[in-house]
Amino acid sequence: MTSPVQTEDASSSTAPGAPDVSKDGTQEAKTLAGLSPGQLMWRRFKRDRTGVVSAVIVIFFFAVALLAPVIKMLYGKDPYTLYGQDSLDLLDEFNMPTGTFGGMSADHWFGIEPNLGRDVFMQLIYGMRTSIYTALAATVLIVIVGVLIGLVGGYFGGRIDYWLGRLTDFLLGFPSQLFFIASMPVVVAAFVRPDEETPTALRAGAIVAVLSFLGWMGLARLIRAATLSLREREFVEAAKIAGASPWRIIRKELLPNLVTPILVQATLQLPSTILSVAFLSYVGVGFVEPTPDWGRMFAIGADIYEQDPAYMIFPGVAMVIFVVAFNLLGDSVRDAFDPKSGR
Amino acid sequence: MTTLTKTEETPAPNAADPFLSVRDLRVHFSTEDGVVKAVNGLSFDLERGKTLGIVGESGSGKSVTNLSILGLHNPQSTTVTGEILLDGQDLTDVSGKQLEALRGNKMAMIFQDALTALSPYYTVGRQISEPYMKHTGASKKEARARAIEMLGKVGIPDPKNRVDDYPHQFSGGMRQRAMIAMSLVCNPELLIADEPTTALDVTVQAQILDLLKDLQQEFGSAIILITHDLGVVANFVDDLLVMYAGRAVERGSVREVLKQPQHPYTWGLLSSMPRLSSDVGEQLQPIPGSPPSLLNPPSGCAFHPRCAYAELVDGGLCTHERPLLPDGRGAACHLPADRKQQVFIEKIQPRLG
Amino acid sequence: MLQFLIRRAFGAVLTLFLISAVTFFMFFAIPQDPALLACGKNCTPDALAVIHQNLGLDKPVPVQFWDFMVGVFAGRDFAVGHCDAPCFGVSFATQQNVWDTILDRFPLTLSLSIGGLIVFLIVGLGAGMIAAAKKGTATDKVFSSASLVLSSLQIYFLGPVVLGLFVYSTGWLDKPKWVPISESVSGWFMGLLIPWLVISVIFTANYTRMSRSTMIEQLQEEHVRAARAKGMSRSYVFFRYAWRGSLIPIVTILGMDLGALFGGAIVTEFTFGLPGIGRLAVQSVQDKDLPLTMGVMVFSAAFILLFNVIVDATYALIDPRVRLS
Amino acid sequence: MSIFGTRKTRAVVVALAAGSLALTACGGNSDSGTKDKSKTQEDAAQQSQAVIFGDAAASTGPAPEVPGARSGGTATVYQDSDFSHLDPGQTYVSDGKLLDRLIQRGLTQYAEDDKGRLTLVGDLATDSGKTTDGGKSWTFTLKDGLKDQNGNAITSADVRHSIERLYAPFITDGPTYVQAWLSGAGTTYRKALPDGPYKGKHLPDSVLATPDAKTVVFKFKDAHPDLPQALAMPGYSLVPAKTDTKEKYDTAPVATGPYKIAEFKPGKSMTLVKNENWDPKTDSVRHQYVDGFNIQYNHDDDDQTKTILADRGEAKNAVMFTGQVSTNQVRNVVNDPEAMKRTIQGYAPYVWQLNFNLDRMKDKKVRDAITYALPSAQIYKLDGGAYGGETATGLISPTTPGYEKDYDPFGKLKKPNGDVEKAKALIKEAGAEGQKVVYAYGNTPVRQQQAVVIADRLKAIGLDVVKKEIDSATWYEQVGKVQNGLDLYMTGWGQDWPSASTVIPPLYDGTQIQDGSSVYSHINDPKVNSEIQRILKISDPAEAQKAWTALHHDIVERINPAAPIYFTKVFQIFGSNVGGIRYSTDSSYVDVTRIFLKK
Repeated sequence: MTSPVQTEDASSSTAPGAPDVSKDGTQEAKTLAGLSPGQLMWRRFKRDRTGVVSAVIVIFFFAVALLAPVIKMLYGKDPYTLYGQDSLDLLDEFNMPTGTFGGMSADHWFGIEPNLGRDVFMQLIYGMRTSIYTALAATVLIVIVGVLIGLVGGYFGGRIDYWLGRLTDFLLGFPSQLFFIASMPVVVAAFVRPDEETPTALRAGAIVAVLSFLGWMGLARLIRAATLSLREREFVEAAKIAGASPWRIIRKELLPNLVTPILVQATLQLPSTILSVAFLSYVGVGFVEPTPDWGRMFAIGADIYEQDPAYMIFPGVAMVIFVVAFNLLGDSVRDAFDPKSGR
Repeated sequence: MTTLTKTEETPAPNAADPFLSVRDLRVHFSTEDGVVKAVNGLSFDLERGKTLGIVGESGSGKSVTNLSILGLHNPQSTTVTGEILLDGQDLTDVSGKQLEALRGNKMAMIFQDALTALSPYYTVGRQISEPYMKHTGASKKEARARAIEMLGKVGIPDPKNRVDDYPHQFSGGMRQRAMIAMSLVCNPELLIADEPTTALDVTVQAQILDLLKDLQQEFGSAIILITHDLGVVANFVDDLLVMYAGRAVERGSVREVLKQPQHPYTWGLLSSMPRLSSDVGEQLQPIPGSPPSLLNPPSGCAFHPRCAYAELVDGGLCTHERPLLPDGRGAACHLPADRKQQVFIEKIQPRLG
Repeated sequence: MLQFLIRRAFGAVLTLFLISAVTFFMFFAIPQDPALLACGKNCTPDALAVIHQNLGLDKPVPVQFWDFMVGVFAGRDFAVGHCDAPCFGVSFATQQNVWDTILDRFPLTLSLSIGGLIVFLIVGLGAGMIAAAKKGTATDKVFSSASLVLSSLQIYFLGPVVLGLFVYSTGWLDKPKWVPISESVSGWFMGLLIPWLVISVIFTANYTRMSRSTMIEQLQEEHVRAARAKGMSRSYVFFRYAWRGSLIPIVTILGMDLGALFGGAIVTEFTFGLPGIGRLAVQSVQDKDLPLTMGVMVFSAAFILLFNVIVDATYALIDPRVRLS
Repeated sequence: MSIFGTRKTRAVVVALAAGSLALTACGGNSDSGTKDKSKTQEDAAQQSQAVIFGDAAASTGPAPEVPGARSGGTATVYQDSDFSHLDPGQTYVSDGKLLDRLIQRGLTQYAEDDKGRLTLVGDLATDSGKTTDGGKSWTFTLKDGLKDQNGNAITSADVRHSIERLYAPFITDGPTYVQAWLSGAGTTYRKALPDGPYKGKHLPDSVLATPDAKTVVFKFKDAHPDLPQALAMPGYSLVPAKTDTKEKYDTAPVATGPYKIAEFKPGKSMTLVKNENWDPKTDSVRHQYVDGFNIQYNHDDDDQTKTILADRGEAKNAVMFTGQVSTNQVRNVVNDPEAMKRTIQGYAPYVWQLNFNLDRMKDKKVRDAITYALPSAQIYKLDGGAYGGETATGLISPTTPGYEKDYDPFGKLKKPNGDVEKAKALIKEAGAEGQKVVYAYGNTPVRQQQAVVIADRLKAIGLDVVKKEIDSATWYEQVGKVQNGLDLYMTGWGQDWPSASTVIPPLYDGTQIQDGSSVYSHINDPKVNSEIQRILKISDPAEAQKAWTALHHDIVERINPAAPIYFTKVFQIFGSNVGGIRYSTDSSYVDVTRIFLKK
């Protein structure tokens, strides 16, 4: 879309093509003018190639997590059967996978897990499924709590804001990793009768509860700062004068304006929550056998890295790709929403 | 360093030449959405000791012009063409170092809001003495004394103590005065004031303008005043330039343009201003539509989509041929002189009062 | 300024007290009896009762907390001997004084944190500023993409890979181990070389990305343009005006990172088998060893709060608006 | 080395049963072609001979010279974690036993020949103890010239003090055999001397008498032929009365053996140096070849094996105490013939069994079905591979006298991976399809993986399995409760001294059932209980051994309270410069009393 440079002397002999220039010119202008901010952002995001590529990768990972049962059907193996134990040629006498690079073969694409001999490809797929679902739930909870407390603190100010601020500082003072490890057994025990087996869903619930309990403070602070500046703006004053109730103002006036920081923060929060879920399992308080888990693959892999590096390469590479794609997506989303910062 | 393309040899400077002359200035920004032609062929002159007012809606290219004079645009995304002669020296092809030596020394700029233009991390005194030390090689002590002197000159009470205060400790007006002191510390010959008083209330506004007037008398510097407030322009500037969509559409002495405007856009501007003399009930007449997109400015006369008199021009000339701005007094409009005069007398003059 | 710091310090101490109270009472929410650990194998009920009595677990919890607090400020007597303030009691498992055990493990965590800090600050911030100065050029693209990929690596993945490359397969370096600096500086240095390398790679990436974006933001500020308009040189403006502005967000994140690092880099210590505060902490929590858990929790929380106060003080140093408010 | 490394070894040290503990994680190869280099069955036969009671001659020093030995040099020892206790009274676990052999002495100790045959000889005592009334009363006389590290003479008062201090409340972890025999079973013995000897009170002469400075007489209500073997335990080593610092003794014990503690940095290192006051002529077993031991902590199995395999620098003089060749390194060691020369192997005394909670699992058919179904080979492979264990056939370990190699009631040797069809048939017979069973396991990676294999197999034979994870730090205390609400749980038990009397009574004597007791299966069979009391009174070891074997058959076949899974094995490697390394049947690790450095 380049408009001919109209120099001083060229004006008198405008080329016959002028009319269409103006025609698509105006048409172009109209489309630009008619777009709502959301569409404008979508147009700008669409043009950002890296953003689109990373979005595709992220969606691919979510799809894999969602369609895990379908993949299981097609692939024919499942993450629970102990293939290595049943047929004796898959594991050697030291319980390490036989064959090349961790036992990769036609029917076991990513090879065999040492010791128990489960299928690594299915372990990774279901491991991602567990980690992504748990992290998604935790992130949603973190965003809800963070936005709520940030908004209430920022909008009402005064004593409420002071005490919410003190609560945030207090929780920020906690060594979060240590707290996770200490609180997991407490939370799990609280829900379960002694002789009952802890259902995985409940353990996931415990993890989500623990992660979000110490996860919302960063977002709350961000939202509080944004609310403080928004509160002074005229249109909020106007709404107040028009007799709107505080909750209506928060919902109708403030929230729509906070969509940008919330969305940007959420896209950055998810990968870090996934890494926290992986950390919990790595430290041994997360998901237990036989639930497939991304973090635990690293814990086991690190131990036997010397004998069977393959077992760690697949989850590791998958994690790097996933986190890089997410970070890129987060950056592009931020650029699309508030271009001022520019890349 | 700005990527400048030189158009022709610089003429030898002679007494008759204006102190500052801008010839066919174009400033194009390449952005993701396309090339923004912020300034699209602008020419004007400014004599020493004179004040030129530039008025126009926001987005008409006023500030961009002056930033390009100082060469402050980001070279990667900006292309500046045309000629800027300052006291005979073409700023478009001087090296970065030379330009730096000129900025703050021979030419200086006053920004709109001193709160954002002054760094919050350093004292006012230090920010004033910095350029002075650089350009005149003065010692810290001398520069500090100079800063105190300047603060006093711009009317800040008890400058000896205030020199070590931070910008956020000044009131709006005082901050603006401090910034003016900062710009004038090396007695610049050209002073560009980019809407210096917009952020201030009316009473302080008048004081600042008088201050600029006095300083002009004292140092004989040329001032470019950028504003969208015609009231400020009326009794401060000598000549007036009306800009629209990156080009000048009307030029002339302030009395001529305000009293005898020739361009429909200037008419619109003047008639959308409340008059003391007109009675309260009278409706103000805003200019319909909104400023054109600089991504793809309208063809022909950029004002034609919003101009109520475009039909009076026969043959639809306005829509596909750009009217030229003659030198000296004049307006870039296809309306024939007689019809223009007639419309002016019937419709515009009564409202000007 | 001083009054500001005193208020902050007082807030931090209060928070520390609250944290230790919450940890203490949460500990008793754990379903099993902490005395079980020290009870050994044939732990008959009356043997258990004896241990309860030895460890003071038979008293009501608030009283125990009171004794604990008295111990922290004034020292306390135990069967194994007097432990002077700040006394966090005696570990259920090893009967050793908790404070001495923590202090004994702290030099490792300290060296790990300081070493990592120096590298990732200099390299991280430096790379970020270069990338910001050369925005849009090839260097910027290379720096940004490299820092993006590296920052998504995790220690428990990068660690074994680096170990595999440098230790197991090629044998250039031997396995990281802790040699106190008093014994041999070269041993100390070589022992921690790989953990430093891994930590700094990941942190450097984060700080490069952050300093680049904050610098770009600052370079677009109005007062930076005004400074250029005054004729100040590009580098003068870059360092004096833009860099100082970009420090504030960086200092905030640095405060949090250091708080966490000094409290024990749990994953790093486990990946490299280094006996620092991190492993001690996880061990104590899993063994339900109340005094050791309390000691470690308060110790790391103290660092987090200390760095919070330092961050606030640095704000005031950088930005006069904060100092004089 | 992930987090589980330390947890695993430490948990095993703390968690395993009353008997002396061994770490299990050593690997090995098995049926895949290469000859099984692991210890074969007939070596076990050596270990399970009845113990001979040595006479005065066998007890007088100096100990026979080790061929090729020379003195001098300092041995290096890599240990994973601190010794949990240094006070002998609190020492029960195996790494304590090795240290005890170096720095402490008791009334009796074991001498061992090259083939591993054990003879009980006098240590501080002139002989292995004299009894005139079939084991109801025992008399020990002290040798001459016995001094502790400070040079104070050792008298019968010190021996009395060492026994009486075990009644004090601060002693919680040590063995309780002698106290229970002297003053009442369970923990009732503490009432006899609530504050120990510290308040001047002593046990009455009718129980423990010291007629003169050299003799000590033990008097029991009923016969205890095993007293001399019990006194050889580290728990009953001598603690001189004058220098007993009660609770603080746990960090600074007084040495009486060939070495003493020069420096101890908790969690970091410990150095042992020669104890000049130890007289070789008074000791018929120990040697004092090396000048000292430099013990360094925080080296897990993986780290130890790699360092010793590399054999560089101080690792040339490296000795493993309770460290093992780590599972990941077994392949590197086994395939390196030069390294195999510097290794030792042997049976650890542990039997891993899956206990049935007889209060809840009343149907024997279901129990038998599970015993048939268990894939023993797969289970022990997860806990150290082929070198880590061997399929178990009965509940008696190969190291315990009375073990029979070919006694295999459930056909485990023929089907190491379990007999699913037979099990399914039995379950159908019992009409127990879909019966809910609660299987408990510790939250360490090895136990979690074993839980997956066991649960998988129990589902295969038609049972509805509920898996219950329990914190491994306090596993035995929670499983030890009578009302533990669980059906199946794995425990490991090892003998205290080579006699079935330390295996069958503690595990299967119904009269001892209470919270914290080791009768995990809650078996309470009157015939078994009375038989145990009868055999305990048989003084002749050989006759007693035959009786224990018969009782073992009866328990396994008639009641089947626990399904045997695997025996554990030990596989250690040493520096190339270390001489005199030999597997010790007594400690089931290297025999530390005969270590010397070649160069």
